[in-house]
Amino acid sequence: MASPSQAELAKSLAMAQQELDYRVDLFNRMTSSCFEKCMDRRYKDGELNVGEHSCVDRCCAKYWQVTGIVGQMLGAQGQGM
Amino acid sequence: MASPSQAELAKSLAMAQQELDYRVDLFNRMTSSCFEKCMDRRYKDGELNVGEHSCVDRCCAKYWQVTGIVGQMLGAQGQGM
Amino acid sequence: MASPSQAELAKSLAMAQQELDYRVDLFNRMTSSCFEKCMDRRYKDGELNVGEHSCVDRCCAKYWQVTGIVGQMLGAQGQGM
Amino acid sequence: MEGMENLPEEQRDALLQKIEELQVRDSLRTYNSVVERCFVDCVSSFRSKNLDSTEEKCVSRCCEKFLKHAARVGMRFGEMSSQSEQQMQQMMQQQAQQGR
Amino acid sequence: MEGMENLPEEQRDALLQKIEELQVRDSLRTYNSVVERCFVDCVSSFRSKNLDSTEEKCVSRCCEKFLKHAARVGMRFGEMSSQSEQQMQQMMQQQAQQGR
Amino acid sequence: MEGMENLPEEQRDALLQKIEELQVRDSLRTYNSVVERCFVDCVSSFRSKNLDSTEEKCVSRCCEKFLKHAARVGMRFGEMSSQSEQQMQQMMQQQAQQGR
Repeated sequence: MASPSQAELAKSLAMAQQELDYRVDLFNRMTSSCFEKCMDRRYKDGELNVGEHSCVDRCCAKYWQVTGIVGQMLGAQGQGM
Repeated sequence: MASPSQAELAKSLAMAQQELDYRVDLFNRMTSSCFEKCMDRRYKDGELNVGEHSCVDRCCAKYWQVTGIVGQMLGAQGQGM
Repeated sequence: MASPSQAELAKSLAMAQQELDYRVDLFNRMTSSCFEKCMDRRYKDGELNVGEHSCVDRCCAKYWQVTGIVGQMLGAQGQGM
Repeated sequence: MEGMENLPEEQRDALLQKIEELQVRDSLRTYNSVVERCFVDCVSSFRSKNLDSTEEKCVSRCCEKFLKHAARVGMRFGEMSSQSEQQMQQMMQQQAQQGR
Repeated sequence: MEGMENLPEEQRDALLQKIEELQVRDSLRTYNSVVERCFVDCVSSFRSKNLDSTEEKCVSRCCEKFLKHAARVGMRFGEMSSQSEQQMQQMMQQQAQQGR
Repeated sequence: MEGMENLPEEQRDALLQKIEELQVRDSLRTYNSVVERCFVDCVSSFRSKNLDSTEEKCVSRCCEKFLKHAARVGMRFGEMSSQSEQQMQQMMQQQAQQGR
């Protein structure tokens, strides 16, 4: 395989950065949405109780499924992604 | 006209990027504000009804006018823009 | 002292930019949080009244203290900052 | 995007690639923001780890509705942008004529 | 912004230009955020496509109030930043003395 | 992060440094967002300019809770990401076999 050109390298650096940005953004939104859905925000305690733990797990699973549905619909439209 | 220097080119690239960023940010905020003002978020339907359509049009027009008022006030202050 | 290499310079430029970004982000969040905590948002007037002025001062002071507490806890965890 | 035509080819390519990158970045952000909005609006029970059919339908409609809404805003945004650019150009021409 | 003084002139120029760019970017974002806030707080009827005089006045005052508020926060922010930098420098000097 | 292994060393270093920068940036943003969340949730009286002990405790617990929450989300996120990558690779291999 020929070694990649400067322009190709710049492009793959940019793509890697994009992917990382995308994942971080997804993670942050999932974190804050599930925090708001699941946590008792009176903060009587710094620990998560049993109910909160299982809520977070289900919340993440459902959030991920929404990601899939929206991804399919955007893909079908040929819009983005 | 003499050909522009490297520094000038870098500056005009940066300016073009700034302008694009600004427009995208404006568009995103207009979109989400008008979504919240106009859309029935029980999602009984994926379509916009007649009322929602005209609400969006007016919402965009008013949002644009607010842009103008704020722009004048910031300009008068010599703050930003 | 030897003059810094290209890589070191690039790194210190990046660090300076990070620090600036961080401060701007902190300032913006403090500004919007204290706006929501302290301002009467019916906008009968463009001026801040006496109560609002002292509320903003205290709000900034308390926000800063929260910054300190969170910073210590994150530092203790060895997580970032 | 004034000044674009003054750029030498190499620089214009760099700019166009940058614009493409920004578009990818923006569409990924839009994607994430639609997911967040429709999740927040449609999902509120966490007794199961799978979406039920009501939630699924809600998410689909929410996504469809958001895209149609955004398309309409985009249309209006384009109209208003080009109008205000015309106004600005007219103003600048008038000023240039008065100035000379 | 420590380390600034160690930079050769060319690099310092690049940094200063970068800072200027960041300032433009930040003032444009502030502009967009004031518009959004004042629109959300002041406009809620969509029976007409033009702002009425009550809405216009509300937007002006909102914008004025936000700018004055931000200026005050900026003043306090500056005071607290310089205080905490002094504290940090004192601490670092003490540690340096103890260390040697 | 496909393509990483195709990069010559120099470029890989640049990428790794960029990633490190992004991580610092993200941890600073997280820091700011925890501060904002815990301030908003815990502080609502402005009759004094110092946090009282109730507010202080609330902020500590909020911060602790947020970090534990984020760690758990991170764990789930990692699991789901690696699963969906496996699925994607299986799909791509099937398509490659059908395509030939």
